[in-house]
Amino acid sequence: MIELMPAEGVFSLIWVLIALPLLGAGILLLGGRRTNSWGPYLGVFTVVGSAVLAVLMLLAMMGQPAEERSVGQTLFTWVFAGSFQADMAFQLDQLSMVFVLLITIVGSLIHIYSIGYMSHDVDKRKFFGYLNLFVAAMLLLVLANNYFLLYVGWEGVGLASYLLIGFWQIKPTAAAAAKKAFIINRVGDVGLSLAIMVMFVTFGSVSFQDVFGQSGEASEGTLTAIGLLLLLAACGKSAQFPLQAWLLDAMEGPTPVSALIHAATMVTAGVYLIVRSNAVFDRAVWAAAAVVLVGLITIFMGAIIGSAKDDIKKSLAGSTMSQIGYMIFAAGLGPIGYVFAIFHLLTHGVFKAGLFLGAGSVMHGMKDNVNMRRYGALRGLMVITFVTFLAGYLAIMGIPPFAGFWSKDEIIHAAFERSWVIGAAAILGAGITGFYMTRMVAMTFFGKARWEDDVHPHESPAVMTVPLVILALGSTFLGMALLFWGNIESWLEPVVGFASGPTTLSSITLMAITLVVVLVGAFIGWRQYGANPVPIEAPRGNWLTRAARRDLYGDLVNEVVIVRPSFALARWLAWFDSAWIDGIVNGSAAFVGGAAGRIRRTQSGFARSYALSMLGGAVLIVAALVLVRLS
Amino acid sequence: MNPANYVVLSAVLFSLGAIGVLVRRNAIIVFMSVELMLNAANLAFVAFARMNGNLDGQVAAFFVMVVAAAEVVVGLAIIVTIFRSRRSASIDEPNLLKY
Amino acid sequence: MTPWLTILAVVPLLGSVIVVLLPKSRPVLAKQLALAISLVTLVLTVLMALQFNGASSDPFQFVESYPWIPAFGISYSVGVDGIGLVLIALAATLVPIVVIAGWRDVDATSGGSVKGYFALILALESMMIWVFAATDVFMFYVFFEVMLIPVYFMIGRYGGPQRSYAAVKFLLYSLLGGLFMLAAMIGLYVVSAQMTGQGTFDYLTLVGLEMDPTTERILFLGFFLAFAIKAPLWPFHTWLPDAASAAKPGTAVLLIGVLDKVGTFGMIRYCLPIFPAASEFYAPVVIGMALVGIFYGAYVALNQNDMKRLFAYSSMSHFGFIALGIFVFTTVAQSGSMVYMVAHGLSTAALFLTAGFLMQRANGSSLIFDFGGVNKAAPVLAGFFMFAALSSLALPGLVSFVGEFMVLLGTFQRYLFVGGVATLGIVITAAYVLRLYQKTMTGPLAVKLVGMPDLGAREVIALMPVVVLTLVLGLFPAPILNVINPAVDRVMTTIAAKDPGPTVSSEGSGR
Amino acid sequence: MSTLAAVSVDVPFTLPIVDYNAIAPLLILLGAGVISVLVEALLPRGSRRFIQLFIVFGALVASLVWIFTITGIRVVTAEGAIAIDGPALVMQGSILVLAILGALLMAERSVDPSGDVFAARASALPGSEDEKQFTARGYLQTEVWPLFLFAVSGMVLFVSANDLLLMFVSLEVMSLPLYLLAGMARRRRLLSQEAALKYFLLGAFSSAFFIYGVALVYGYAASTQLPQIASVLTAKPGQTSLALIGMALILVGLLFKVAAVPFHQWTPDVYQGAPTAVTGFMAATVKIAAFGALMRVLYVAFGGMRWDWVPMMWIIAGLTMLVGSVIAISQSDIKRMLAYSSIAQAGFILVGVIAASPAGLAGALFYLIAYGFTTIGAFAVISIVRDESGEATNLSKWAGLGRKSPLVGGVFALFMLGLAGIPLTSGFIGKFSVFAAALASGDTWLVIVAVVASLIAAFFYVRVIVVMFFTEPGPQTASVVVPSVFTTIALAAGATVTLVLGILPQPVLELVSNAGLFIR
Repeated sequence: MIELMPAEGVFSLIWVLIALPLLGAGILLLGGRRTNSWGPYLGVFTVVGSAVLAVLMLLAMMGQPAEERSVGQTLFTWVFAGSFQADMAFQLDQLSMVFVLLITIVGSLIHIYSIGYMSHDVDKRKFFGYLNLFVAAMLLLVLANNYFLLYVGWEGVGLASYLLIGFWQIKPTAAAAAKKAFIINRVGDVGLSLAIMVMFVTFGSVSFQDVFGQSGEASEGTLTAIGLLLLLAACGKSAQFPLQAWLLDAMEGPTPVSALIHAATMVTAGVYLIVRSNAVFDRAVWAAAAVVLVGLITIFMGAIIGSAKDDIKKSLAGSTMSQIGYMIFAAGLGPIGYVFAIFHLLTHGVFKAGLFLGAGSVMHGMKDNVNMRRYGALRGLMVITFVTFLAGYLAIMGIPPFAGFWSKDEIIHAAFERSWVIGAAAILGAGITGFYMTRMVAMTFFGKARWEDDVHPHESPAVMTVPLVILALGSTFLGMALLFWGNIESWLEPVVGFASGPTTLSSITLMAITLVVVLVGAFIGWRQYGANPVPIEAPRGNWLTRAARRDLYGDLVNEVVIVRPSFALARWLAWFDSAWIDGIVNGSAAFVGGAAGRIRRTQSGFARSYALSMLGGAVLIVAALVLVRLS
Repeated sequence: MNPANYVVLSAVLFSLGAIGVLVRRNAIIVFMSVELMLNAANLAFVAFARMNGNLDGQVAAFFVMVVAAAEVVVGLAIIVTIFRSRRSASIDEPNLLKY
Repeated sequence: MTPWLTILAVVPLLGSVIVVLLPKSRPVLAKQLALAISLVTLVLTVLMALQFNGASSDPFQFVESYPWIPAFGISYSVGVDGIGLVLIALAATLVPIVVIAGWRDVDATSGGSVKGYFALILALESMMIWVFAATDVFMFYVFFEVMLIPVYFMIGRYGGPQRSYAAVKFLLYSLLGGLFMLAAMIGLYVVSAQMTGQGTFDYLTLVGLEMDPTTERILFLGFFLAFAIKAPLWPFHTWLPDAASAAKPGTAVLLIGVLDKVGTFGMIRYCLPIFPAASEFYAPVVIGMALVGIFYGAYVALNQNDMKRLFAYSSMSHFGFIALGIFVFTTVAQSGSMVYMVAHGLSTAALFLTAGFLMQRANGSSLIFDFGGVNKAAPVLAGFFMFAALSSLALPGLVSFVGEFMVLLGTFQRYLFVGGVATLGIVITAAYVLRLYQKTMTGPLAVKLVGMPDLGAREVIALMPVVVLTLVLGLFPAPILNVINPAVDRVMTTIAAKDPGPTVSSEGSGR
Repeated sequence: MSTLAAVSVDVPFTLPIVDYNAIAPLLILLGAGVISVLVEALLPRGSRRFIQLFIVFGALVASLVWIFTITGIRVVTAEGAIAIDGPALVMQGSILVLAILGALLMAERSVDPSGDVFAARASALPGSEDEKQFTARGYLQTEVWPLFLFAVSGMVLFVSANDLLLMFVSLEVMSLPLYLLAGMARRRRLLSQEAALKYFLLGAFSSAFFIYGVALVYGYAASTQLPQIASVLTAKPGQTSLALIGMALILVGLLFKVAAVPFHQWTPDVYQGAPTAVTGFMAATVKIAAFGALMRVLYVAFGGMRWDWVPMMWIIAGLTMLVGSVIAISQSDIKRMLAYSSIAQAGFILVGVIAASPAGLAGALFYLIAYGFTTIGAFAVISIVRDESGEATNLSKWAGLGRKSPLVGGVFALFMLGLAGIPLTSGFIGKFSVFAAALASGDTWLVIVAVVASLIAAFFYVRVIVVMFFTEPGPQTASVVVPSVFTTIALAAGATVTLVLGILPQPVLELVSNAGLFIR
């Protein structure tokens, strides 16, 4: 276990990383309409500020020897009662550093891009407020030094995404999607809460230091429980099976921006959680296995869905699911996997950002039409978009030397380390990726123009294309940069304990196999959508396509298994409440009333009947007395 | 003759009076039944005075008579007003107050 | 040694008298006066709280005691520990807010005199302060019961169409509990007379009493029933939806936000310390009731189409959490319950007041179907509504989360299963809260709401303090915890309960 | 014959020793009663009212003052016929105070446009020509005052009667005038007369039971003096069946007066029919007197047989509380409702009586005092809530009254809360003390019944508040007439006591507990 260094120098500003965007969010959300004019710039400024700060910290950290790179900063004791204590305290180590950079830099790009994209929206200040809130929460998530504080960031991210997805609340679909996302995430949160509780009951503390420090003493059963619960949480945030259903609807968000913010950053929270908790998973074999399984399932679900959607954003969302699946999958593989999970996360963050912004740029030109069957032949009209999109395309397919290649290849390699079955599965997933990405590119940029009548495609303004270019460069070079120059394994090694196992297959062979499979996939895609004309009306398609168009019935299952029964129960309980529980209350009152009505009849008004009751009373009294005497 | 019999007799009278109150309609007769009950008490007092061998019972009888007389005065006054206003002495007639 | 608590309680009382005596023709003056007085009370409360010594070892502070009815060993004695202090502060905070928010709630058209309403609020405030400050069981009971009367009038005279039904139901249901508590309290008095020779109602003396188990259990039931009805716990809750939906928003805030807390307060202040054995004996039952209540309330809320009824059921669910925290006998859970009480008071205030403002703009309707798309017409209102919703679904970072999570944690600490099940409640809570928000605030604007005004300055001013407190206390709850924890520790020692330790470090101990 | 002679010979006649100081209050009242009869007989009509009022209030105040001078006295005097002890003095005092308030109500003149609250000529036919004549001439009848004085003196004697025979006499002295007073209402003559008739017949019926019971007890104990009876009971505990039955019949007579189920049915009719002023006076004072006698008989004479009568009394008390409360719910006439409420209250007081302990006695006394003031105040309010047809006793006419005239409404609400036993009113302390006594004596179940009954009772008390405050005033809503100083004083006194005894009951509690027990 690494000791945390006291936060000195630039590190004493860790809290500022979070405070800046938080402040921005506060001003923008409370400021109201009057901030509409300058609000966006403030929003950008705060995030960029954090980014700059993060870079400074990175430099400072690189200046330190490897074992002294973990910094801790405690502001105050947050919650305390009995033996429970949770601090408002941060931990900045190599892992969180990576995430901080990803979040702040990608975040900054998204902000800048949004200036142009949201320029016409009346509530843009609010949008930037939400973005800032999102960044702040995300940073808190990755900087917290205990699970309890992490929970705040975790849920804060959920809130921000809820707000962003539902940004155009006027659209009922958007509002519904937002609600869905939040509630499904809540299910994940149950996992996180319970995990925290088990940790407290087991270790008497919820801080990373104590939990990981004592993890050796806990029984494997306990650790497995914690692991599975954390996995549940991760499934919620990272849209992994079985909690994947919200992500596709989340693309209802106002913009590819919100789509992106989920794809590139939020969904990575789950990966972070698992990698961060490596100490737990290392000793909880079954939990780790479950992680792998979930990852695999999601890889295919995402890929299949991505292959069937005509909505470019949803197709990308499917691909996101699938890619996150790779990361989770990798994280489940244990020490060898953690690093590549993060690695792939970074590369994916960048090239997926490029793809989404590209898609956004396309939509911008197509009057916000998202149906790829009405695109086509755009390569000439949107050169920058096309080129940058192509970079992302190659990256995600894992074509060397683009970014995705390095990370995905390592993952597949690690998978084979574990067993050839999952390795093969991983490769197959890569193949499908090739298929649907080719399909997307072909339908969008090649073939004949299938535009709607009043659509006149045009390249987007600079404020949108510049980030595209930057991201495209990233998609191209980031992989090599991180691997060779950034040397990511050794960078993360102190945190996740990387151990390069013996290689069963030479990585060259493996590389070749993967490449072949991907190209096959790509070829199939091209033959179907590039070489042949794309019908404007989607053909019925085979059963798999139809299922995929309906998100593989994820919603249907939720609907039938959870939602409908819940509402039925709610209705029944409401009836039960009024008919029985309240019925008994009112009933007893009514009973007394009725009794009153009957008994008062005895008051007949005839003096003689009164006399009779008196006499009867007298007799009864005598009788009673005699009885008592006898008894 | 055993004075206890007088006690029994008084009890019978008392019961008769009570029953009279219950069965008769005419206010006057009802009232007379009450008087009968009071006199039953008198008889009992006297008989007990005899049995206990002290005079208190006899004195009591006088008290009861006086009280009875007073009751008659008040009672008749009330009954008469009722009779005059309702042209009947039935105690079932005045039946406005009930329930 | 200033008699802080007496002053605190008497100021609003005198205030209400003065307000009543004002001429009927001067409603505005009455409002202003009421506001001023409630603010003065708030200031005094703050001053007192600042002098409260969290570290001190004696059970109560600011203690006063004078003989009241020596014939029955009754004395006027007040004093606060952390719990009482926090709840008094809550009451003192909410009253001015309610006054501001209710500024236009009552006018000549809505029937009933304006000054009357505000006088009742002030009278209620002083009674609430006394009830939380009383350290004499009889005195507590007196105010526990008398509090009903102002609320009875506030509901029955100023409420909605169902008001008299609701008011009578509320009063009688509470009296039912109150009367059984009266019997139990007298029983306690008799027992104390038999054991100490001199019957007394002095709290600390009664806490020390060692009664035989049977009596203890019977008496416990008497007290608990009253508190369970007041809180309200399932299945004694049905008066709450009616009362809440009939009452004015302000009334509902005071009723649910503060008044009902007397129930849970009574449980931790009276049931546990005075009847420790009985509490332990009945704990499973209470926990069962609480658990049922959490889900029952949430599910029924999921099916409510009347906002106020929905809030009532959600409160019932929250009270389930609070009671759960009290009766699992762990420090974390009990502190959590106390925090939760404050949090719930604030979130209730936020919910009911925003809902009230909303209803004013839809001529009084509280039916969810009458709304929609408010966010478009009145973003500020929608924003506050969203915040209120979040604080009632216990979003991390808000004080309600601190309370809820501590309760769950403490519960889990002692009963894994119960804690685990209760945690599922947070999902349903999110479901009904967000459903409410979605149906009322999002989508296209409802036709009859076109041109509805957004929140005015007064309304924002009324809501702001609640928002700020919810946020600040959520990120920095130390001010509450510092005063509550010692009190809770004292309760735990009184009932001789020990927290289960961590399993790794201390094997064997704990579960 | 011979035996009688044997008894009667050579018993020297000795003057009985009478402690005139101790019974002076009683004598003052009786004397005043006689004088006021003479006034009726001799003085011209015009001057009577003033003089009568002077005599009445003079006498009441005088004997009250006298009682204050002899608070220390504990004697049995008049050959053991009269016992002046703590409880007796307390009850006499409170009876007198309440009688003053009652007299104030009866003396009220300005609420009814056509004179005071009594019939100009009780003898005149309702609706007849000469009744109109009398009314038109503005005749006021003043015969009520001698009757009133005798009734009061009867009560004052009743609570201190230590001899069953004297108790019977005082019972009649108390009752007979009340029978007449009940029949003298100015409005609704028929109801009033009916009330008088029922009250009289049933009252006579009950006193017949009473006296026959006395006879039987005399047969057993050879004496009618309570202490004697007690000592005989202890002397020969066997074959007490005679005493047992005698006690039963005596209880019938007394329970009739306290309006306990099943001897309660006269109450609603009489309370409703009688003039409101009289009802208030009667409700407050007769309760005290009757309970005083009841407790004295049970404790002094039959205290040794406690375990014979307690179970029976449990049943009666329970029935009284429940029946009274339940029926009251369904009442629409407010006077009648209060009548049933008084039945229920009698049940609560019985709870204290059954405790048969010093605490129980004290509790019952306190309850009686509290109840008396509250009730008389309530009836005072009823007497000033009127419409053109006289008093508006139908609840429907009270709709929105509290908004029409908040002060009176508020005061009446206070009385209702007091009767319901809400804390900070006298009624609560009363309930508290009797329940405490009962629990101390182990009557747990009785207390639980009492609790349920109080809840039911609370319903109709608060319902009145609902009607007054929570409903809008309508065209048929009655209006509050401004009374003269008389009623105002009574009202104020009732309200004040109801509140003060609720907030600072200590002095009165001390009073009743220091009063100690009945002396034997």
